Amino acid sequence: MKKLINSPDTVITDALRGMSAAHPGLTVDVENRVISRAQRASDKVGLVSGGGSGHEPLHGGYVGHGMLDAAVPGEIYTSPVPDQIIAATKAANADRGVLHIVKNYTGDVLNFQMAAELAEDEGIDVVSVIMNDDVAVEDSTHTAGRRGTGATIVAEKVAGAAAEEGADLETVARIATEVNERSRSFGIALHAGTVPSAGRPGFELADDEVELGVGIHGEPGRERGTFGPARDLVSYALDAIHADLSISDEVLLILNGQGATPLIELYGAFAEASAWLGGHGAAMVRSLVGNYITSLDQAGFSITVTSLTDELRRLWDAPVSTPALRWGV
Amino acid sequence: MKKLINSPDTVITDALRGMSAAHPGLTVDVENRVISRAQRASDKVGLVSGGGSGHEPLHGGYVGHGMLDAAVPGEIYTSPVPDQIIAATKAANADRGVLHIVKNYTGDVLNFQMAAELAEDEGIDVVSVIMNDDVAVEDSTHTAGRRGTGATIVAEKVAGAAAEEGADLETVARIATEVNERSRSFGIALHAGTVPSAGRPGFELADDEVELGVGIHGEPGRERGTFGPARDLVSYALDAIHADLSISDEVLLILNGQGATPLIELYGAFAEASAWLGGHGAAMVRSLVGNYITSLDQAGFSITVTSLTDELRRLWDAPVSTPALRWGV
Amino acid sequence: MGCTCQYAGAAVGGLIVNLDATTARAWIVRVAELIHANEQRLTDLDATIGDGDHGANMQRGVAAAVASLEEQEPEDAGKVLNSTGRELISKTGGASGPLYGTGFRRAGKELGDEVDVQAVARALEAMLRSIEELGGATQEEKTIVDALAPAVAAFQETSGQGGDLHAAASAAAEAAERGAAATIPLQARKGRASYLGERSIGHEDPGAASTALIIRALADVTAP
Amino acid sequence: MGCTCQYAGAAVGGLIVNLDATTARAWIVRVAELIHANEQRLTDLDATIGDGDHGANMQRGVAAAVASLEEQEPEDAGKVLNSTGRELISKTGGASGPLYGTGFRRAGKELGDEVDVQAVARALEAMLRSIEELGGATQEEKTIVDALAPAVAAFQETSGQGGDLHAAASAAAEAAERGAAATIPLQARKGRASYLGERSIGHEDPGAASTALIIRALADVTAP
Ligand SMILES: Nc1ncnc2c1ncn2[C@@H]1O[C@H](COP(=O)(O)OP(=O)(O)O)[C@@H](O)[C@H]1O
Ligand SMILES: Nc1ncnc2c1ncn2[C@@H]1O[C@H](COP(=O)(O)OP(=O)(O)O)[C@@H](O)[C@H]1O
Ligand SMILES: [Mg+2]
Ligand SMILES: [Mg+2]
Ligand SMILES: [Mg+2]
Ligand SMILES: [Mg+2]
Repeated sequence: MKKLINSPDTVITDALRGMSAAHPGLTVDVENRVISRAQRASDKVGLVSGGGSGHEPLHGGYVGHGMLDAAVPGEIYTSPVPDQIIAATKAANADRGVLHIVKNYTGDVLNFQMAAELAEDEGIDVVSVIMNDDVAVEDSTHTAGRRGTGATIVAEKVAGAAAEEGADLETVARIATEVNERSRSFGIALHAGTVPSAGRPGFELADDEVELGVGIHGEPGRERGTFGPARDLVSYALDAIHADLSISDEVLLILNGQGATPLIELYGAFAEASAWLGGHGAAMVRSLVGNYITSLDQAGFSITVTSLTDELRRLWDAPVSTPALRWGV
Repeated sequence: MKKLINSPDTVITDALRGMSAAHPGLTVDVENRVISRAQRASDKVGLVSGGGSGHEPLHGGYVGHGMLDAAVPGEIYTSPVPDQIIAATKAANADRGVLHIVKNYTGDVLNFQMAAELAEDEGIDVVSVIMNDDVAVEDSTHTAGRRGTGATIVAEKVAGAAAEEGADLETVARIATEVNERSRSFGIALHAGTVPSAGRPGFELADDEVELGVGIHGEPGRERGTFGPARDLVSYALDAIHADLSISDEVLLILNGQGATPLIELYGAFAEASAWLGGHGAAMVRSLVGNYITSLDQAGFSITVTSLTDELRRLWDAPVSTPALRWGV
Repeated sequence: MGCTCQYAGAAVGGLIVNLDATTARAWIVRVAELIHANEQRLTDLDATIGDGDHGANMQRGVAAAVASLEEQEPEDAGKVLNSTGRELISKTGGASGPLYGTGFRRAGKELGDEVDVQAVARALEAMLRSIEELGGATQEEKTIVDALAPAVAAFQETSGQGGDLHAAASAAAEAAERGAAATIPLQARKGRASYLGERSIGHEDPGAASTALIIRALADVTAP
Repeated sequence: MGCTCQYAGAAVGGLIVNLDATTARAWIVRVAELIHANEQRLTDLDATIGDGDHGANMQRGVAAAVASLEEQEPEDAGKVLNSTGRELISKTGGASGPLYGTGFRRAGKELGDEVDVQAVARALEAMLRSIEELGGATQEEKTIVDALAPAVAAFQETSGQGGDLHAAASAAAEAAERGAAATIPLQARKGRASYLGERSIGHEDPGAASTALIIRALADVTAP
């Protein structure tokens, strides 16, 4: 394994030192692993998110005006611990309550739940919204439920904008919940990523295989499929999303890279996705193309579709200034 | 080879269709391969750049207010042809002259030169600035000269800002030249990228090898080196830059990914680069971390250092609104 | 009472009859040893049906728990378990951290400053109940519960029939190990492994395996 | 004159003595055939010391040149070469496009509506000079020039000694092929291959190889 790291043990710390050096707009507590705004916001609902590392720019790259107040990175692919989450919650707290945006993985859910209870004990109002947009996994009592993936970015952006406008905790939580309900995602991997401490790819795919419905930690999806042209892979993903979310009217499309897929390929896949949407009567009025929620150096892509309302669209357009998303300011 | 493409023949066209669909602020002539601003600028010097594809977001991602007026993508790793460049020059022309920002590769230089001559014949003033910031290659009569790499982004940004302010062609060209003189770059590859039509990696590196001084087309650099911690690789790159550019005072640092290196690793390398600069008495006052000039799915990084003047720093900070760089608007 | 209790577990003719602070500490230290020795195995099990971090998670958590015990020297077994739980929650991460952490905290709370085998039985039951409550898992869903539930039952049965701490713990450890092995044919319905659906069948659950180590550690440190 | 010239190259007893429009077109068509047949070889040569696109570049360029000739039917050889040059510039890309394109344009300009072997000698010399001027390369820098310069010299020498078009072209083709082979031991000092420094030694230059094909094509279509 050749990786641009000092050692598997220092990957997170080194990256946090880098974020600290690169972004004067952020305060990075390297030791306690909390990334927060250098300019603490006042008189607004605080937004906190976090999860395992390896998905950069998620979540630290989304801390800043119009989006998160603080983020907590866990170990690679491992949920953060309550101590971090409590510290972030305190950093985000401006006495209007704090929203936890949590991706639906047992570890994340439980650790955020512990932290929320402890924060409540300290007098901070906390509401949690659990994101579960990944249609690859059946949402049934037989599983831990659908996983949280790309819609998290949309929830962080849109709920962040609402908070910035002065909405109260209930409203901000309602909006994040609405994003979750109106969004679906699906990912396909071409090559597995390598967790530094493991030192080898998380799974093996033959030369003609892809993992259909892969999770953001390289978890298996629905099935191994046959590799094919971008057009077919994109259609497969959108069909899966469409089966669960009526796509019509105005949508936001995120064509996301998993980390090692070059932008030129993502644009090509985006062209197919946008054509698919056009063919299904949807108007793609907003979009992102690039690496927004990654899986280390995994090759592949994921698609997130959010069916917009006027309110969601307005909040998506609101100014945002973070390392990874910036417009209007 | 598994790539997220329809076929090796359609990679560029598909990506251009995607860019067109993703960015309403751009006009993309897919057939003639010219990316220009949807809102044509008036009464300013026009800026055109281009080169082989495979380096995305360079150059198409830098078209927009405050940066380029038009960009021309060639085939993968192959310079664009004069017809494209002339069309882009016309699209960029607002009767104040047009600057060509050209990376120093024989093919790019010659094709831009042909186009400039033909554009001049049609009454458009063209000045070309040749970027050659890559210290990996000796600048001697024994080679085609130093290659143009990461400093191109800085030149496009800074000269673009000057043009937006109303500077004349001579001034805009002078500023781009100054960026070139004050910038140096060096790249190190961990794994080669794969040109789709070739179907296999451009070169082979053993498990303990890196290519020191690799070019943006996977060209060999100074030597094969031994793989080591990020700290050592970053020092090697900065030492090479430092040997050719006195680094002191205020600098802009770009820690660039070659396409397949995850952001978490780039941040870790950034931490080392920023520490190195601090240790050499330089103040890193501006920076970028991420994929800005890539080599398809090559793993590795490059570092660009620009020694800033007050003017360059002011122009770097000026508003920019392009798919890949955006601030202040 | 505090004082007597604290040393009540000292070996009587080499026999440890109570879970005093010293024995509780020894238990946690032994857990750390067993986790350390089995870190790779837990990681491999998790790599097969999860995300391959269970060994590292547990190692991080128990190392922190031991370090904290060295600093604090809690005065009774309840406080030892409580401290351990807090550290596991703080440092483990993943699903297992809150589950085991909450389990140890609730066990510690239940135990308080009591030390006899009946109190330990109630403490282990509290551990089980809190983990079930927090994780929402029932038996046969291929989780920690599949090792812990039979362990608690065996402990209760043995102690109810007059078995001493070591006898009960040994029966519990064997039951936990059988329970962990019995997860192999199960399909996971909770945690990451559930994403695999039927592909989770045929592999031992890493959390059940670590539970077996935790209970085995109690049997080890109570051995005469 | 235009009319006589246009058909002056028609075979006299099977012999092609002049470079009329038909023969010039045949030349370019033959270049396209040879490039097509050698595309992989050119690509492989370029992959070894360049960026592996020379085959694709040339293929794209000459295909466009042939397509354009089919559409336009230029009336004399000069215009055929000029049109070819323009298409090569427009469509080839890379270093080779402007170099060959400019070379053919200047050759066409030099040729005008002349057709005899002396005029062709001057046209080939103009091609060489313009490529040298644009690329700034001299001989032994491992480029197109290393095949083209000896080819032009051989053509001039043979035609100066009274050789006809085919004899001169054949001598030129052999010289070009020798010149291309002679690039093997050279270190590149121009173009991408120069980045390799000493590592460029031991491999044939792709541009010199394609030059040899271009001149060989002329010999082929003038063969009796
Ligand atoms: N809901 C649950 N209830 C009980 N145990 C669970 C539950 N979810 C997961 N587990 C246990 O956690 C183990 C995985 O722990 P670990 O790998 O540390 O966390 P993560 O799954 O977050 O990576 C599983 O093997 C399983 O035994
Ligand atoms: N300055 C130059 N003068 C003459 N020929 C050159 C020069 N630079 C490059 N070449 C020729 O061009 C060939 C490479 O062409 P090609 O692969 O099509 O373009 P690129 O190098 O831009 O990829 C080289 O093999 C060499 O013969
Ligand atoms: Mg985990
Ligand atoms: Mg090329
Ligand atoms: Mg795990
Ligand atoms: Mg080439």
